[in-house]
Amino acid sequence: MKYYVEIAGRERLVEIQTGKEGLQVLVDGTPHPVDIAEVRGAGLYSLLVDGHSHAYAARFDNGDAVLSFHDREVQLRIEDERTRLAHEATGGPRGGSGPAQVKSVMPGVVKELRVAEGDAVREGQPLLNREAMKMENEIRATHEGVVERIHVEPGAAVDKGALLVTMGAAEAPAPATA
Amino acid sequence: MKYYVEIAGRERLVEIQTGKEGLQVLVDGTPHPVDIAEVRGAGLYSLLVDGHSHAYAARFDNGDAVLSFHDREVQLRIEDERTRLAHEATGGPRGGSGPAQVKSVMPGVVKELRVAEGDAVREGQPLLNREAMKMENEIRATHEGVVERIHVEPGAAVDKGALLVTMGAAEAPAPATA
Amino acid sequence: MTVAPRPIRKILVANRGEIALRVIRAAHDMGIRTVAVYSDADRTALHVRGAYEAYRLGPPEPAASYLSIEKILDACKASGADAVHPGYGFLAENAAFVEAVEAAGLVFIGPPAAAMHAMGDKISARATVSAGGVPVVPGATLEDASNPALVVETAKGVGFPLLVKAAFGGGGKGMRLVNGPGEVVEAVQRASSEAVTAFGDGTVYLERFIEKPRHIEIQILADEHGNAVAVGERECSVQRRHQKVVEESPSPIVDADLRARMEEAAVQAARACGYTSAGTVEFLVGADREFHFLEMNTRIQVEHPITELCYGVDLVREQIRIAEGLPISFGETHPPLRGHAIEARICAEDADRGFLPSTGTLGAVQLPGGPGVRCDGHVFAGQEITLYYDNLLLKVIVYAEDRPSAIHRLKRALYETRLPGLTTNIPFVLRVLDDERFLSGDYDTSLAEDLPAPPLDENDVVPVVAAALALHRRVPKAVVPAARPTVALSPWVQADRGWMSR
Amino acid sequence: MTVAPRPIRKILVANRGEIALRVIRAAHDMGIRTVAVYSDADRTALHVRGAYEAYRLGPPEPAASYLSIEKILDACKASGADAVHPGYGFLAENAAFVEAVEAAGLVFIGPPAAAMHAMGDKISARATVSAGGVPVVPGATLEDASNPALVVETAKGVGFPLLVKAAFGGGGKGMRLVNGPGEVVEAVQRASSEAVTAFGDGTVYLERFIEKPRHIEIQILADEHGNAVAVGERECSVQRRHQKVVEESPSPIVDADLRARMEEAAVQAARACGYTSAGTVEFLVGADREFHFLEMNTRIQVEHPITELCYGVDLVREQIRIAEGLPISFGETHPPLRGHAIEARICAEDADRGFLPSTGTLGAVQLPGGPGVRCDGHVFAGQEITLYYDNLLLKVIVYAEDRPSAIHRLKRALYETRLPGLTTNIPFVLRVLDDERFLSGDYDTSLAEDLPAPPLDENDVVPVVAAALALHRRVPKAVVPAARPTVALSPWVQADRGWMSR
Repeated sequence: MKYYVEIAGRERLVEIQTGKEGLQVLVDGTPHPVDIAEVRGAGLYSLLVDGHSHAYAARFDNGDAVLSFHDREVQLRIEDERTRLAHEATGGPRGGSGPAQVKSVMPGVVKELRVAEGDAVREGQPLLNREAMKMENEIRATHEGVVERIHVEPGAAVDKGALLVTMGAAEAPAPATA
Repeated sequence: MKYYVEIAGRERLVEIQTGKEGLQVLVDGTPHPVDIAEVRGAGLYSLLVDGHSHAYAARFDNGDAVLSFHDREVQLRIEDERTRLAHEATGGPRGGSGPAQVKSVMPGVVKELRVAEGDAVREGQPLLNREAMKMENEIRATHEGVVERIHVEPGAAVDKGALLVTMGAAEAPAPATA
Repeated sequence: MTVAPRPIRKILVANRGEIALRVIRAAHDMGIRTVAVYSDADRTALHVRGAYEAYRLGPPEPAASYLSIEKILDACKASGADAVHPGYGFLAENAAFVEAVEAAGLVFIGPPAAAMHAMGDKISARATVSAGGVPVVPGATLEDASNPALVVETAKGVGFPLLVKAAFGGGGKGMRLVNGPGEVVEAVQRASSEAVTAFGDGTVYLERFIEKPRHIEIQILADEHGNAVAVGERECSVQRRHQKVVEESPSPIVDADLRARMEEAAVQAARACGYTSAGTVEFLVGADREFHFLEMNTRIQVEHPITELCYGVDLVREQIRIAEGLPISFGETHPPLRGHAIEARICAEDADRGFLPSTGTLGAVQLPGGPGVRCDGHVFAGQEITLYYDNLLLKVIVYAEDRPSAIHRLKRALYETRLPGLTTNIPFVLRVLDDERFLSGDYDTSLAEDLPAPPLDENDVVPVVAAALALHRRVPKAVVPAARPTVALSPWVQADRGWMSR
Repeated sequence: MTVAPRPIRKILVANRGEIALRVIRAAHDMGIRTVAVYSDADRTALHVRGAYEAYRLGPPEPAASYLSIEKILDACKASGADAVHPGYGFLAENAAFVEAVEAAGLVFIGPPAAAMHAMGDKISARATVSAGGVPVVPGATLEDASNPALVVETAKGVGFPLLVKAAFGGGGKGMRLVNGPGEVVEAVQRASSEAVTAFGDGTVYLERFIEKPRHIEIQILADEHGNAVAVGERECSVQRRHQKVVEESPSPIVDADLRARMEEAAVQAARACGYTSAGTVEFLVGADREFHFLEMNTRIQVEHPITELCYGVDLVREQIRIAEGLPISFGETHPPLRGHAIEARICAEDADRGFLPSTGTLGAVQLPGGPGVRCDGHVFAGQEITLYYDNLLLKVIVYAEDRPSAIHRLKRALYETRLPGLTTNIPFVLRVLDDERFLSGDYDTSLAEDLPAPPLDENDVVPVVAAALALHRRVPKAVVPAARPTVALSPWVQADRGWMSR
C-alpha cells in the first residue's frame, strides 16, 4: 500500500516494507530502517531511527494524526492510495475549492460578528469573536472567499463542532458546468 | 444477592442496596452509605464512606481480590450466595480438608527438598527451598498434614503455578464413605 | 504582642487543582488532617483522593460549587474542620467569604478581611500604599468621568501614553491604551461602560503606561506578633496575554541594592494595610529600573514555589502557622538566597492557535523527576480536562546552583514530561527557554508575544512520517474514537448494566 | 598537578532502571548527549525513551545484555560515544570492563581499574586501608584453611563470636556466624566450598562479629588534581536480609566530632588506593560508637541522593567532571550540612510473604510531588515488572529542615504514591517509619527484622468489604485476566495481524 502525506511544505509518497532486517519506511523511494514500539495502553510510543530515540504521544483528532514530540506537536493527515483514487474520481477534498464550513473547535459564546453575508474576505481576516473560558478569540478565514451564510448571532452559545459560517469561493469566473 | 467474606477474623454477610440516597453496603445487616468511583482505565478507585476518603488500587490475583490501600494490602475472597450453596452441596473449598496442592507462586529453581513423601508435617514447616532472583525462599506447609507426593527434584526449574507438593490430610480416622 | 494560640487540627481546602493538593501536602507535612471539597467534575480528582475526607459541593459550574460560600460552610460543619484555606482564585480574595468563615467560628488561613478590602479596590490600594511611602505608577482617580474637560485635564496631568483601568477589574478587562488627549474621553466612556457590565462598578482611573515593563513581585509574610518580612523577588515578565508562563527567582536585573529597596517598599505596603499571612506586592519596573507599585495579591500565588526553593522556606506552612497565631518560623530574618529557581506553567492550550484551551482525556501521564525538579500538578491518567476550570495542569519547577544550570535543567525536565491526549504549551515554553532574549536575561513583557513554531526541518520528516503511519495503520480509518461520558460511571452502575443486558 | 582536559560530549550509560535515568538526567542537565542500551525486556523503558540515542544489546538475560562487555563496546562504536557511565550493579565494579573501555579509547566515568582491584577483594581492601591507618573490624586472613589447628588458633586471636566471610563474596553469600572454637573448622570448610561454587574462589577470612551494629557510610569524592573530600555520612541500618530499605542523612547518632573522625578515615581509605571519582566507605559502628572499616564501594550508591539534598551537591555531575579531568567543583570544602533527608526504596515485593519479589503489569502510576520530594524511579504505566532484574521500582527521597519534619514528609509522599498492579513494600516502609525505635533514632540493623502487619481493625471492615465487592461485581467471576505477551507488540505487527484475520 502506498500513502501520501504533506509535510514540511511538500507532498511525500510513503511506503512500508518488512524484511528480515526489520521494518523500513520508504519516503519518496528512500528506505529508512525504523523500529516502533507502543507503550501498552498509554498513548505513548518509542521510535528508533538510525539509533536516534524519539519518544512521542499520538492520537487522532477528527481524522488527523496528532503527534506530540517533546518539543513540537505535528498535526497531519495521511491518505492511502485507495482513498486518493476515490477522491480523484469524485473531485473530493483534494484540489476542490467548493464552499468551506467554518466550525467552532470548542464550546463557547459568540461575542461579535466582524463580517456580514456577502462580504468578500481575504485569508486571515477575522470573521467573528468567540469567548471560551475567560478568553476571547478571533475566528479567522482560512482562505480568500465570500461570506455565503452566517449561522450564528451574537450571544449565541455554540457547541464544539457547531457550524459558524459558510464561505463561498472568491469572485472568479463562474465554474464550468461538467 | 448476598455475599460472604472472611475479614478481620470473622465471616461477614454482605449485601448491597441502591436507594435514592445512593448506595448502601450492609455488613451483617448494618447499612453504610458508600460512594465508589473508578479512575478511568487506571486500576485505581476512590471510595467515600461517611465523608472519609479511601484511595486504593484493586486487582484480582487467582480469584482473590487484592486491595492496596495506602498503608496496607488486603487479599480476600468473596463468595456469593449461589457459589456458597454449590460448594456446600459438593463439599467444595469451604470446610473440606482433602488433598492440598502446594504450587510455586513464581518462577524459580528448586534448591533443596526439606521433607520426604510420607512425612507428617505441622503447619508452617518448611517443605522445600526455592530460589527466585537472587533470593532463596522456604516454601512452607499451610496446614498440618502428610506429604503425599513431591513433584519436583532439586535443581528443577519451575514455572509460576507449577505443582510442587501434594499434601494429604493429617493422620485421622478414615473418612466415612458416603 | 500577646496572641492567643489557635491550634489547627483539621483544614478544609476550599479549592481544587494543584493548589488544593499543595495545601493538603503542607497540612500532611505538619501532621494536620485535611478535608477536600469537590464538584461533580472532580469526583476522582487527586485532591479528593489525597485528603482524609471529601465532601461534594454540587455540579461542575463554579457558581454552584467552588464559589458557593454556603455549601463550603456546610462541608466545614459536616467534617468538623476548624480552619479553611482558600488557595488562589475562586473565593481566595473575597472578603465576604473571610467574614462568613470567621462568623462560623473557624480560622481563615489568609489575611484579615479589612486588608483584603483595602487591597481589593485598586484606587484604594494605590492610596493606602502611597500613604505608606511606596512609589506607585503615576496616575490619577477620575473624580467625574462624565466631565470631558476634567477628564482631559486629569489625563494631561498623568502624561501620555496612559492606560484607562477599571477600579475593580482584572485580567486586562476594561483596560484601554490612550496615546494622546484626543482619544481619552471616548476611552474613559467605553472602559467605564465595559466595567459596569463586567464588574458591576464603572469606576475607572488613569495610569501612566510604562512601555515594555518588567513585572517583578516581592513575596511578603507578616504575623500577628508584629513581624513583617520580604522574601526576595520573582521575575514574572514572560506573559502571554497578561497570563504568566515562566517565572524565575532571582530576577536577572535585580541586584542586592534594588532588592533591598523593593523589599522595603513591599513591607511598607503590607504594614500600611495591616496585613498578616503571605501576600505578594507586584511592581512594574521600567527601562530606567525605577519600580512602581502595581497591586497587592492578598493570597498565595501560583508561582510561590520558586521563592521556596531559593530561600529554603515553606510559604504555605508559614500561612498555617500564622493563622494559628504563631510567629513566622524565622522571624524577620529569612535564610539567605541560594541558587536559582524557574517555574514553567504547563497548560492545556494550543499556543499555535491563539492559546486556545484544549480539552480531552489524559493518557498515561509522565512527570519529570530526579535532582532539582519539583512537580506541583493535579494531572492523572484517565483525567478528563474540561472547560469548566482554569487550564493549568502542572507546574514544573526546577532549582540549580545558577541561572544557566536551571535553564538546562528545566529543558531536561520538560523533555521528560508527557501528557498524552492533550495539546499543551510545552513546545511554546521550550521556545521561550531557547530565545536569545530570555537566555541573556534582558527581556520584558513583550518576549512571549511573538514566538512562532519553527518550520519542520527536513531531518524531522522520517520520524514524523513513521509515527503518523504507525498510528494510521493501528487505528483503522473507520474507527472514530467514541465519545466518552463526562463523569466516570461507578463500578456499581457498570455492573448493574451488565446484569440488565444478560 | 597538570591534567589534560577530556571534554565529554556523548555518554553511553551501560545500565538500566532508575540509575540509567539518573545518569541521563545529570548529562542532560550539563548539556551532554546520551546513549542508552537495552535488552529486549526494556525496549520501551524510560531510559530508552529518555536518551537521545538507544541501541539494543540482546535478550533479557543480563549475561546476554547488560553484562556483555562486547555488545556494550559495539554500541559505543555505533553511537560514537566518548565516555561510558556504568551506574551501579552489572559491570560497575568490574575492573576488566574499565580496562576494555579505556582500551577502546573511551573515558570510563568511575575510579581507575587499579583502585577497583584493590577494593574488590575484601582481604586486599582491609590490608590497603589498614596501611593507611583506617580502623578495620578485628579479623584475620586464613593462611591455610585446611589446617584445623591453625584455623582454631587464628579464630581465637580474632575472638568470638566471629563471621567467616568469602574474600570475593557479597550479599551475605558464603557467610557463617561462629559462636565458639568448636564450630569454626566446619564453618570455614562449608563457607569455602560455597564460595568456590558462587564466586569461583574459595578464599575466606575471619572477622569479629559486631552485634546489632549500625551501618554508616561516608561519601567521598576525589579528583586527579589531588583533591579528596568526604561529604558527610549516610545511616543505612534499616535493612531486611542485608538489603537497605530506608536510609537517612545525617545519622541520628553521628555528632560533629564522630563525623569528622569518620570523614578523615574515609579520605585516608580513598587516598590509600589512589581513588578518583565518587565512592563510598562503609563502616560498622558498635554500641560503643567505635567505627570499623567494612568495605569500599567503588561506584555511585543507590542512596546517593540523600547526600545531595543535605549538602547541595550533584554527585553524578561531579563524577562526570572528574572524568573530564576537571577538579571537584567545590574543591575540598563542600557546602555546609543543612536539614535532613530520608530515602525509601520502593520495591516490587511482598513483605508479608518473606519479601518475595512480585511481578505484574503496572497500571496508572502515581508519583508523589510537591515541596521537598524527589522521585528517582523508572516506573511507567504499562510497564511489565519481570524477574530478570533488580526489583527496585522507585526511590522516594524527601528533604526537610529537621528529622521529624522529614519523617512526616516521607509518610505524606508515600501516602500519595500509587503503583497499581503490583504488591510493593510501601506498607512495610510505613511500618518502619512508625516504629518507636526508628522515631527515637535509636535503632540498629535488627530494626526491620520483625515488623509484622498489624491485624485489620474493625473500623477497616466497611471500606475493605465495599472495595472488594466493587471489584467483584465489576469483573464477572468467569473472566480471568488474560495472560499478556511479555514484550509489547509493535503497532506494525498488530496492524498486520489485523489484515490477516480479515
